[in-house]
Amino acid sequence: MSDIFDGLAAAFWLLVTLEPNLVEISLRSLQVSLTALAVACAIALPLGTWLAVQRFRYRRVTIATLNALMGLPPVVVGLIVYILFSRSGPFGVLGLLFTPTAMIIAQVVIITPLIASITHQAMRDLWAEYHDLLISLKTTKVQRVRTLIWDGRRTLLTAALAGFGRAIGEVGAIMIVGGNIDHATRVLTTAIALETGKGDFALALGLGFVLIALALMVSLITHWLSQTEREGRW
Amino acid sequence: MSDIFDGLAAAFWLLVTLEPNLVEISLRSLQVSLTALAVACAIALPLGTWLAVQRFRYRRVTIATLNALMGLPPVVVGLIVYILFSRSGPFGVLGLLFTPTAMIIAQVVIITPLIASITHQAMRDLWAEYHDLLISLKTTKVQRVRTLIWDGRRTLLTAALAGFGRAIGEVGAIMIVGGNIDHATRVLTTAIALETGKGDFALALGLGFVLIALALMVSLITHWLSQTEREGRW
Amino acid sequence: MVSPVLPLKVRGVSVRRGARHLLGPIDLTIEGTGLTMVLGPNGSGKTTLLKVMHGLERPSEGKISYGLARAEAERRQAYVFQTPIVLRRSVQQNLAYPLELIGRPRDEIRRRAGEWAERIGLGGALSSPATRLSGGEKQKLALARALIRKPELLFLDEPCANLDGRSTRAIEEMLLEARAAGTRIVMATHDIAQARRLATDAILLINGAVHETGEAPGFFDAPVTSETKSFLKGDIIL
Amino acid sequence: MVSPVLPLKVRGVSVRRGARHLLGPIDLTIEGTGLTMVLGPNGSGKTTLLKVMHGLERPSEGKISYGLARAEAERRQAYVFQTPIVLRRSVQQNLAYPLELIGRPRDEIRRRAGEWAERIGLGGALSSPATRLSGGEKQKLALARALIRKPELLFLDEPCANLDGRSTRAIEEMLLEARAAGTRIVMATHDIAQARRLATDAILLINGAVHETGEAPGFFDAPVTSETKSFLKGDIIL
Amino acid sequence: SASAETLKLAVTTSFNNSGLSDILLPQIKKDLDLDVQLLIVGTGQALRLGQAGDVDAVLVHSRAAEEAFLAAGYGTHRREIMYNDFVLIGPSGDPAGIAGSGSAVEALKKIAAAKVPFVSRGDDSGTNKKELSLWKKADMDSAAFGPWYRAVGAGMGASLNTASGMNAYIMSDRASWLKFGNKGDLKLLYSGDPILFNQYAFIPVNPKLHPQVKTADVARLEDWLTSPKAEKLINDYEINGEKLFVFNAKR
Ligand SMILES: Nc1ncnc2c1ncn2[C@@H]1O[C@H](COP(=O)(O)OP(=O)(O)OP(=O)(O)O)[C@@H](O)[C@H]1O
Ligand SMILES: Nc1ncnc2c1ncn2[C@@H]1O[C@H](COP(=O)(O)OP(=O)(O)OP(=O)(O)O)[C@@H](O)[C@H]1O
Ligand SMILES: [Mg+2]
Ligand SMILES: [Mg+2]
Repeated sequence: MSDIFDGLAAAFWLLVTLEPNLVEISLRSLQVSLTALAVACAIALPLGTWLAVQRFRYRRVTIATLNALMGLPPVVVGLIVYILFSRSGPFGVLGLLFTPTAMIIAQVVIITPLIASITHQAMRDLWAEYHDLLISLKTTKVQRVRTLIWDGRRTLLTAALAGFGRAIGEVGAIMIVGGNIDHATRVLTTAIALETGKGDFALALGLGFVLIALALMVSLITHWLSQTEREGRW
Repeated sequence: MSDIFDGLAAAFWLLVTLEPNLVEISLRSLQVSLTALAVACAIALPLGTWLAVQRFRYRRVTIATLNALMGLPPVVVGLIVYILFSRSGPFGVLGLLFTPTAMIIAQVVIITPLIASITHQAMRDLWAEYHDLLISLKTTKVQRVRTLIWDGRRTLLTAALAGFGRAIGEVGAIMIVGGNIDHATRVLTTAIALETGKGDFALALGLGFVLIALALMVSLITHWLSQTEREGRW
Repeated sequence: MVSPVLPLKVRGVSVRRGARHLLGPIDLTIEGTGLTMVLGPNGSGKTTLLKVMHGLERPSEGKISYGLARAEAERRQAYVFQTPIVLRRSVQQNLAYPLELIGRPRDEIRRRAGEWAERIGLGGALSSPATRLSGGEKQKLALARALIRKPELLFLDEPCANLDGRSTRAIEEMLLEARAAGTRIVMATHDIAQARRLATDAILLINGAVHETGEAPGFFDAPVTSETKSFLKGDIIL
Repeated sequence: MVSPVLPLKVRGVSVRRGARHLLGPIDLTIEGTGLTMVLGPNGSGKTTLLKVMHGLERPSEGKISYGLARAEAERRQAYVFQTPIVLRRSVQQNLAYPLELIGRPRDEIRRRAGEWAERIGLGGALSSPATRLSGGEKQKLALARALIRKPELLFLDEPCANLDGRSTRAIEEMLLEARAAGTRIVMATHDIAQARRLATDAILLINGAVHETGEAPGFFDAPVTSETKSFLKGDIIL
Repeated sequence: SASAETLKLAVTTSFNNSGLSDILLPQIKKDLDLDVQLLIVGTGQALRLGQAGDVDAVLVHSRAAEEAFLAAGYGTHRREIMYNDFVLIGPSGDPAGIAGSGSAVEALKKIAAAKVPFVSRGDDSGTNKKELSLWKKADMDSAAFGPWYRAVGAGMGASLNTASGMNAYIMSDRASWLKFGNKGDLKLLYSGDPILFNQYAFIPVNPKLHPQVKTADVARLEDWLTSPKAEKLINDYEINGEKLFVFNAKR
């Protein structure tokens, strides 16, 4: 129990002294997760919206599959990315293994189905509302997707934050493809795993609280920014 | 690259021969994740819906916090649960550490904010639609929440499946609180992590594919069941 | 037989949203029996006034009070919205919902829902999803759902806007019947002929303010202001 | 000056949803200039017919054809829905939207959106969120948004249901103007007086089937069947 | 550090846990201008990384696996660097009474006889293989043990955490134990049998299979690791006053 208070104390001191190592790995965590989020959103928002808009033969199965992919085990994603980018793998020549880029790729794979699934769900109701109008106005597929994403942007916040949360807290995949190399690919979660392995719970918890504080900050800023312009119903 | 095909082959053989060990850990994975899902839904669906329905002073901050908690790092959750349930912890006497129950508790903590956040987002639009009517009919808070959950049940599918996906693919927390003990707390993800550590990538991938197949099965069954009764708009 | 919910008193009520002044200040009393018709051009604040009186919108200033404590008073009211709100359920379940909320027995609910469905011509559509009904059918459903709890004070926001002649007539009969059974009605409409047929007294709103009020025959046949005159002829200038 | 979109031919069209037969079989031709009024009791299939003609709903049987290839023909049409659909944007952006879709220049869009907002009396509400407008304001907005692309074939589903007398008159003027400029109109309404004022020809739907059609003065003044007679008087028996 | 050459070395958790790397790496950086990036993984995974050419060399402690690795041609040669030892940890009350046993095998036999909880890494790591070989020496089949024998399938740190949580016996390398922060009621109960010695070896990855491997830098690193300077640093490294490693590279 006292470990938890030690952890809070550790988090406090890490933050107060702005321990340079902490700053480095926190920034790397943010950089990796935010980049992965941006890439994943660029794929998942249009994809999820398109799935809400388009009827086709195997639509239900496709959606069920996308939903199932939210359960992609990070370790397996890590392994597959590792195998693909390993020296002896097909993309080995790129030399991306054990770099932040590889970590971003793994995270994109992990969070894209999550963001796309939530997006699909959020866009379904809006599409039901807009359906007749957009069909009547002879919009193209791309215009429909664009209109829905734009008008539903505040609803998509949750999708994006879910993706970010999953990315910033994830450890299984980035441990494998990033390698947790000090000063190169170490991020908050891999550092936490390392300290846990050493039995240094106070430090591990301290880093964990820093991570949670970071996630909270991102969430609050996002909510605050998206609230500045206040049209819509609520 | 060949590892991936070996992995597929391994998955195939594991499934064809119904390797008893595989059956055991798969069932345990399902049991732990589905129980965690049930408990988390029992908390998160009413909570998320209530947040959509209720206006109060710190509502926005509460929602932003809930959204941020989707980023709870599993390792940290695992650590905290470990500390609370360890012999010297406050709940040590229960002797729950290294049992499936502890794993369920950790997973509930991890997936509840995710399910609640998605629920809140999904229920916001429905509440906007029902708001005037339910207020006018003088419904109690509980009746509002119940009505929204019931009428929005198909929208909540995504929330539940996201929670399930997160639970079944999670490894960081259950490794710590479950201990990956053979024939006691080993589940698919911890087995995958183990085989990865051993360098047996084919077996690790094989288990991973089995896990994905399981998630797919659950998703398809859920979609199929929820489609049987087809009212609503779509 | 005046309902104890009355009198409904509106005292110095204004509604502002953001920088816009939508309504007021308004002083009004709804009492006795009868049907008060709220008239006015589009955007004049009819819906806002009805919602404020029903307790759905909070006034920025002023006070609403009833003959009973607020909670009890609100329980005895019902409201039919301008755009019908139907639950994503079957017609039967939509009708049953208000009764379920107050815990009526199952077979009573079934019986009354069935009766009302018949009355609005949806007896054959009991198990259809209500969201798929036609515009007019939805409006009739919403009205029946409001009447099923036998409200003592009923707010109607253009309940016949999408109805055909016969349905309109049927609804008007239902309203007269409800009135006879003791329901006090406050209603907004754009159909001046309907207003004449039903109103016992009328209020004309212009730009959020009460422009003229009066007892029914006088208001329609000998309005005081020239604006009221031209509004009733269908060509008010804002 | 007949639009090349015409003639719109409806041939043997039926609509079924699940076990329900909603419409048809229907044979119709919309051609020339003018305004065809679709009449009928609630649930008789007016909305369904309009949507099928516009290509929004697919007929279960039969065919719809235009004077032009379908894609081109659909581009020259517009539709105003019974329940107005407004985008979750400002009034200005709602009006601009159809023009943005076809890539008109920015300042033209701004100018035309401004003009139309003035015409429907929402010139002062350009930047208000459209979802907060009153019922009648939404309906006017939806109509302006449909007219802004100068459609050659226009479907209107009870466009004046929530409008006050003056707005109704203003809208009717706009429709006459559009007609004069070459827009062919097909419209559903429950307001028989309005139907008389506007229609060049009329269709009476009962239970999803065409009961009677005819040129305007004759249809209203000397209907053939007794059902049509009583419908026009407001008391059809289904 | 931007200008320095980098080199990737896969090491096992136990080596990293010892903290020795924090002493050696900065010195290597200074002497060779070489940034050694450590990948801390299980023995099996370390060898897989070498086999795939994703690291330039490996530093592990599992003789049989290392020889198989060499036999398959994945490495050029095996250079022994140093050893430390394994120790037996258990509850401070020592319910099985293993303290003061005559040998490691005898200690394990006592544990088995008492059927007290024992945590095994169960992950095929060097440590795990050593433990299994000891059971074999004691003529016992670890696969047939009852539920007191817990194969947890995890790294050293995680296994220690589990043992601490269950108050169980466990075999650990000395370094990981000394550095471990969550000891709880656990205590070092037995050590010293030479059979428990734990040899670390350095294996460069075969550049014939993986031309991108930085052979020259690997050779410089190997030279440094076997140099008198490294010898002194390794032999002098202590935690809480206890010596951890014995340098034994042949020059
Ligand atoms: N939340 C709001 N914020 C800003 N303006 C609002 C809001 N709600 C309503 N309005 C405006 O207030 C005015 C009155 O609206 P209200 O709905 O009461 O009109 P109404 O008389 O019912 O009109 P109609 O006959 O068209 O239904 C309208 O101009 C509307 O645009
Ligand atoms: N998808 C559907 N499934 C089943 N029934 C439907 C569906 N859509 C419409 N209906 C039914 O078809 C009938 C015709 O509907 P429609 O909306 O065309 O009527 P309408 O003539 O426009 O009526 P109103 O005057 O009330 O607007 C209605 O009874 C309606 O309940
Ligand atoms: Mg209104
Ligand atoms: Mg209709």
